[in-house]
Amino acid sequence: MAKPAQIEIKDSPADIERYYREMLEIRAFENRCNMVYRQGKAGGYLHVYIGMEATAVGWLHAIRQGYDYIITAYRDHAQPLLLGTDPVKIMAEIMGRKDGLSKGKGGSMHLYDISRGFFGGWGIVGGHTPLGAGLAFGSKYKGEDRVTLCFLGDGAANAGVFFESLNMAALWDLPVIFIIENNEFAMGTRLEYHAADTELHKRGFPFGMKHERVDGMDLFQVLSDARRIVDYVRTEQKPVLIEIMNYRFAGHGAADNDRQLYRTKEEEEENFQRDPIKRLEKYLLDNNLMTQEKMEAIEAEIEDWADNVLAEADKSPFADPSEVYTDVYTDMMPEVGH
Amino acid sequence: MAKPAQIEIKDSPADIERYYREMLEIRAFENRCNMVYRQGKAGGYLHVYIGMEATAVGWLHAIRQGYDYIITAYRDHAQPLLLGTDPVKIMAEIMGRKDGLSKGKGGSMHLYDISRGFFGGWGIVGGHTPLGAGLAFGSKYKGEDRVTLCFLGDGAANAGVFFESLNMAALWDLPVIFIIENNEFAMGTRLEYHAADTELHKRGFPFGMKHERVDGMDLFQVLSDARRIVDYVRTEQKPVLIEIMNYRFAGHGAADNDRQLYRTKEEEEENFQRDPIKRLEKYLLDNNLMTQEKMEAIEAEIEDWADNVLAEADKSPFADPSEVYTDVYTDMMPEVGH
Amino acid sequence: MPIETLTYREAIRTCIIEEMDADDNVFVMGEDIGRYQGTFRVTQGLFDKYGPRRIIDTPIVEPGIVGIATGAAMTGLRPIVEMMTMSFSILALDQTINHAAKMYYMTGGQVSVPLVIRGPGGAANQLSAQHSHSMEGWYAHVPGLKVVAPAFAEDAYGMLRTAIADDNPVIFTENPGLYAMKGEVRTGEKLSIPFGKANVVREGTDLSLIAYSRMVHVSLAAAEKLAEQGISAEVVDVRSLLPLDEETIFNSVRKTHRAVVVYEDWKSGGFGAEIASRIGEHCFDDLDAPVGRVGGLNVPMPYVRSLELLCIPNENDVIEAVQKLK
Amino acid sequence: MPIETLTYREAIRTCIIEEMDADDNVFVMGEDIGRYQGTFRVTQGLFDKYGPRRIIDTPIVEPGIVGIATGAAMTGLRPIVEMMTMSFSILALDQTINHAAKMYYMTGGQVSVPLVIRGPGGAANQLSAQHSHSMEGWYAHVPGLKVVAPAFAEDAYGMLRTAIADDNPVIFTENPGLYAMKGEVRTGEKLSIPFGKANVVREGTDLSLIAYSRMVHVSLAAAEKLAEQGISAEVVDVRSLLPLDEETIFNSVRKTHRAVVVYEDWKSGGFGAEIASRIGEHCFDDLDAPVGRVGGLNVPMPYVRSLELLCIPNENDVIEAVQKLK
Ligand SMILES: Cc1ncc(C[n+]2csc(CCOP(=O)(O)OP(=O)(O)O)c2C)c(N)n1
Ligand SMILES: Cc1ncc(C[n+]2csc(CCOP(=O)(O)OP(=O)(O)O)c2C)c(N)n1
Ligand SMILES: [Mg+2]
Ligand SMILES: [Mg+2]
Repeated sequence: MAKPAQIEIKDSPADIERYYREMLEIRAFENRCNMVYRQGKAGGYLHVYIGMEATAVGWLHAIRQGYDYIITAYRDHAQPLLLGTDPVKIMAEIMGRKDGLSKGKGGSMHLYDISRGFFGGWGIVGGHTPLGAGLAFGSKYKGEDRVTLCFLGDGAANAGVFFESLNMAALWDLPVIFIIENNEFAMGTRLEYHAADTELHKRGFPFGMKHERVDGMDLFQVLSDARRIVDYVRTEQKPVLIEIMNYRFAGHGAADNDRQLYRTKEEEEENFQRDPIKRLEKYLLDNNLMTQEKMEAIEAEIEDWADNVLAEADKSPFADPSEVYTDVYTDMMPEVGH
Repeated sequence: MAKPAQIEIKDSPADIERYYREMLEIRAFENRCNMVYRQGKAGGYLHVYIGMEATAVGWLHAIRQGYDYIITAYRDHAQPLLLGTDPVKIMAEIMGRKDGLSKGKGGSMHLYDISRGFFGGWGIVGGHTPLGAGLAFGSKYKGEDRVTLCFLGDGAANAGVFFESLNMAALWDLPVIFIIENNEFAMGTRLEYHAADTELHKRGFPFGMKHERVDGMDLFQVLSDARRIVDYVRTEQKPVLIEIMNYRFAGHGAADNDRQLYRTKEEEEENFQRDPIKRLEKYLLDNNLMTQEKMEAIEAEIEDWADNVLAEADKSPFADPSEVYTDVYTDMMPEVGH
Repeated sequence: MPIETLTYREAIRTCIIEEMDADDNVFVMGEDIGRYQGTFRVTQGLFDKYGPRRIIDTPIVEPGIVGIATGAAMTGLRPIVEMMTMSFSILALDQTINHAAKMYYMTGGQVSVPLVIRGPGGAANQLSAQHSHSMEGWYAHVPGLKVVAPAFAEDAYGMLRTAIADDNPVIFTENPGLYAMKGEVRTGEKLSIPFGKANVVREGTDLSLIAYSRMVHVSLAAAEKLAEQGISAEVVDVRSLLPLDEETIFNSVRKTHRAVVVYEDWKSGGFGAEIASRIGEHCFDDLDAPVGRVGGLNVPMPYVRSLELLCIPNENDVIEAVQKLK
Repeated sequence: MPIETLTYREAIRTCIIEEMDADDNVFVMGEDIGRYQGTFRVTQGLFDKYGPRRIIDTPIVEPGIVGIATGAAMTGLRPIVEMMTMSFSILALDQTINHAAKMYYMTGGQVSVPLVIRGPGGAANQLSAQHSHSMEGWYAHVPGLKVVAPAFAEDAYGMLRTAIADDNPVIFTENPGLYAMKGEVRTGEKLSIPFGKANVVREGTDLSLIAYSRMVHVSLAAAEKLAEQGISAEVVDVRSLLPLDEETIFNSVRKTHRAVVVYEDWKSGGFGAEIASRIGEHCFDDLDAPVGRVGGLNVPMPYVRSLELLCIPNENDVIEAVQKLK
């Protein structure tokens, strides 16, 4: 992995401020999610992106937003936030409300904003990876030059259907980037207990696919890698497999309160030092791009924003009971009744 | 792939004659299978091993027969023949008879001789590969030093569950050898239309698994590679992935009469030159190990043997109708009746 | 409308060609469907006609195929996936059900999946236990899917068009025993036969045989023989399992007061149980006898023909069930 | 026999421990069952007790897990596979059905598969469409499998022992809503409860509620409320779907003349249809009303609790169905 120092940063101070704000927004939003979960205002399984913010921010600034396609698993709040989806609709979905993206039918794991090219939001580990290849198949078939980003976890990188997808993507030169977010854990199972070789990017090798392990904690590094790779895929119309190294700061999901079952506090503390937000803040300070005061002001502003998003979402009513039967089919009702 | 000339041959003339006879037996047996299929005495799907004989003969002489485990797909006549299973029972199964290995319930694709460590005989492409890992898991769990050979096709090497099996085998150091029989075709689909990279052995790489492409047409080369690999796996208790190069001389199955849809006669003729039996015959002659007359006598003898096997099998009656309900469970009947 | 005599397989092929000609978004993918012309030759000639962009030979990866087709459908394409046999579609159930079928609901109606999965279901001829599955009953259990099983060439032709036009995932079950059957097909004007309409294919007064796919022909043969015994059997071709045309079925039973449901799938837990149980519930007062069922024997399909034939319902099994009705 | 009060989850765990202590061939594999102690904590403490040889944390590969366990079972081991939720077992259907379930038949009785697949089926609490599947109806359709769904701690304890001792593959369905339920369990003497025996868990005279797994408790609650209305409902706990104890069910219906089958799975095509249709066939003359069914709504499970609760049958749904019986 290249050292951040070697990266030439071309982004304007305004852009960098934007990225910084976005990372803070994700974190603030996710903290609200954990909170509403604890309050019983969200249920089921809910997985936050804390600690992994640079990954989504970097990659989503490397693509043509709204044109390119994105798909991921259930750890899916950050992507629509970055794409400009109304955060109130995201939060409302997580809280199961009528104004949620899916009218409360999907929940935290199943967010979608098709209008912005965000295709979810999937709960079967690895199951969405052929869909990612299929999105790329679709755009290529139509002669478009879209790129598809397909995020998946390190645990998902063992799923059979993922390898089937890699083979087809390479066989048919599909413009898709599979991005393994290696946060070192699949739920409570550490990387080395689930993967025979922990360098997951190698999984591209048997298919003649370009594959790299990259850093996911330094925003500028992510941006630089992502732009290079997206450019390659758009131009060459070939798939790439990326393994991006980060760390899951939180438990697996909001219900996972037993992190010490599978990792020590010391290990966590060590990894918390890699925090991509702290790292960016240090950069901003070191390079006199932002003062401590400005940062604090922005942070406060974003905390307000997040509170506001939550308050707005909380105003939305629950779905109407009649909604239970809609959206099963586009054109008919299912069999009704118990 | 090493050149045959480099191989030091330690097998005695008697052993070599045995291998030669076995290869002829497989071919003669398979020719009878194609014949009974054409005569309507066998049905369904039936896949012969013609052209691939050196692969099974070489590998099955590298293991401890009766102790080590073997599993394969539906191209499964050769393995039990080599293990000493009564050939009449094999042919009877293929003809759906009462005296068949599975009483006629399995047929050509589903041969088993558990008493000799032969675990089938499976029809779902790739589906038996985790069973192969599981056999190795079983022997290792019990502290035995058995080796499991798990044969699969080039087409099967794309199946998701195969990659899942590779990962688990490597993760848990299971003593299994996955042997991809690369005969260049998956039914009517040529290797390069189904595999993004046609060097299939590379699929072991992402799991840190020893992997090699080896020749499958020169018997001595096969024996030498197989012994080396089996020894490694038994000693090191680690899995290996082998890709063995051969060619499917016949159609995919006995019903495939349209080989020209996917390959030319010229290509076939060229590959028929690689015939492992012809190659061994040349070796025997060149090294004065056998005369032309002796070879012809053996061949005639084996043709008789095969005719006899077929005639004996043909004497066996079809399964009794009452058998339809037996063997569904070890200890009860299923719901009876239409 | 011109009427052509086509085999069932030709009827399907004709519809595919017409739809591919009409809409570039329609394409076919599957194993050995292109260069090899399809295991059951349904796609014969299509590769030469359309080339590898639209007739796509895939690796043998059913989960991946259905998944990639589903992803393509999310972008507005209209894939037709051929399953070499429906037996193999068991590998793709997660993709089909958890992804394709549930997507419209989980997205709150944001994106639907205009996907057709078609291929032969049920037993052919000695293909043994792993290749003789009837899958349609499982699919018909799943909200979000539509499931059809035409028994005649024209229905195959007209219902496949409906399937391709449908914005929801459709399971289109054929049967190896139907492909060579000929029938008159009104081609030329893009006949499209709606889902959810059963068909009374033989009128009768004494009892109703309710069947789909190849079992319609078995039921018709049974009805023929029953007629010789002076028993007048009506045969209802269900055609579409989901949506199910209850009214046509119930009307028939209300007329005849007796019903036998005929299906090839394993009897216990097959979709015939659903049909029988709906008849039992809604026609309770009309029934003069318990609703009979004829299904496949509850055993893995044996290889040898003599045992296999025991497992697959035939007209004598149907007649026996009819005779058991009080 | 000592009687202990155990939760359903403890009952399962106790049986696993006793069987692992008795037979080294018994082991457990699954996702996060070891170091993480199991998502539903059924396997809590086992990793510390037995270590990684016998309590095996796996990658998230359901097809591979069932396949490797099946292979291990072919060598004589007796694996218990935990499915984190039965929903995920849909990925492993090919392995479970085409390999484990059909093996004994295809080998002509040469090798059987003493495999237990256990885990929670059905909905928990807002897990949405992909995580709330009831799979037992599909499994109960498959010859070669045995399928059980105990509703009480003691049944779980005694039937799991039977499952582990069984030489055939057994699907052992639990339910997230049952784990914390307590019950008296006769431990200590290796109680083993045979399959294929339903249980009348409440006697009644006016109608029979036929249910399994958590729906037994819903039916009991409904029976309680019905009693207040002067209606005496008998509740039959099916316990074992395959084999199915028809006699206990039919005897109850012959006594009460009315039946409602209650199950959580999607109503249409669920195993309740099979039960209802068998009652309809065999108790035709005894029935005073059509056999009712109460099943889950035919929709992918929605996330929001208010809609989710609409989908899962509750006692009022049962009461409504009872009141609809003439
Ligand atoms: C097929 C399947 N099996 C099991 C689960 C349960 N599960 C949900 S997330 C998860 C861990 C996945 O880890 P990883 O892929 O690394 O993603 P991360 O949560 O770290 O983002 C598991 C086991 C599931 N959702 N789907
Ligand atoms: C899951 C599945 N899909 C499709 C098939 C149909 N089929 C049987 S063999 C075969 C080709 C397999 O080729 P390969 O693995 O190379 O083995 P070979 O026949 O060459 O030995 C196909 C597609 C099947 N049996 N199982
Ligand atoms: Mg992870
Ligand atoms: Mg091959």
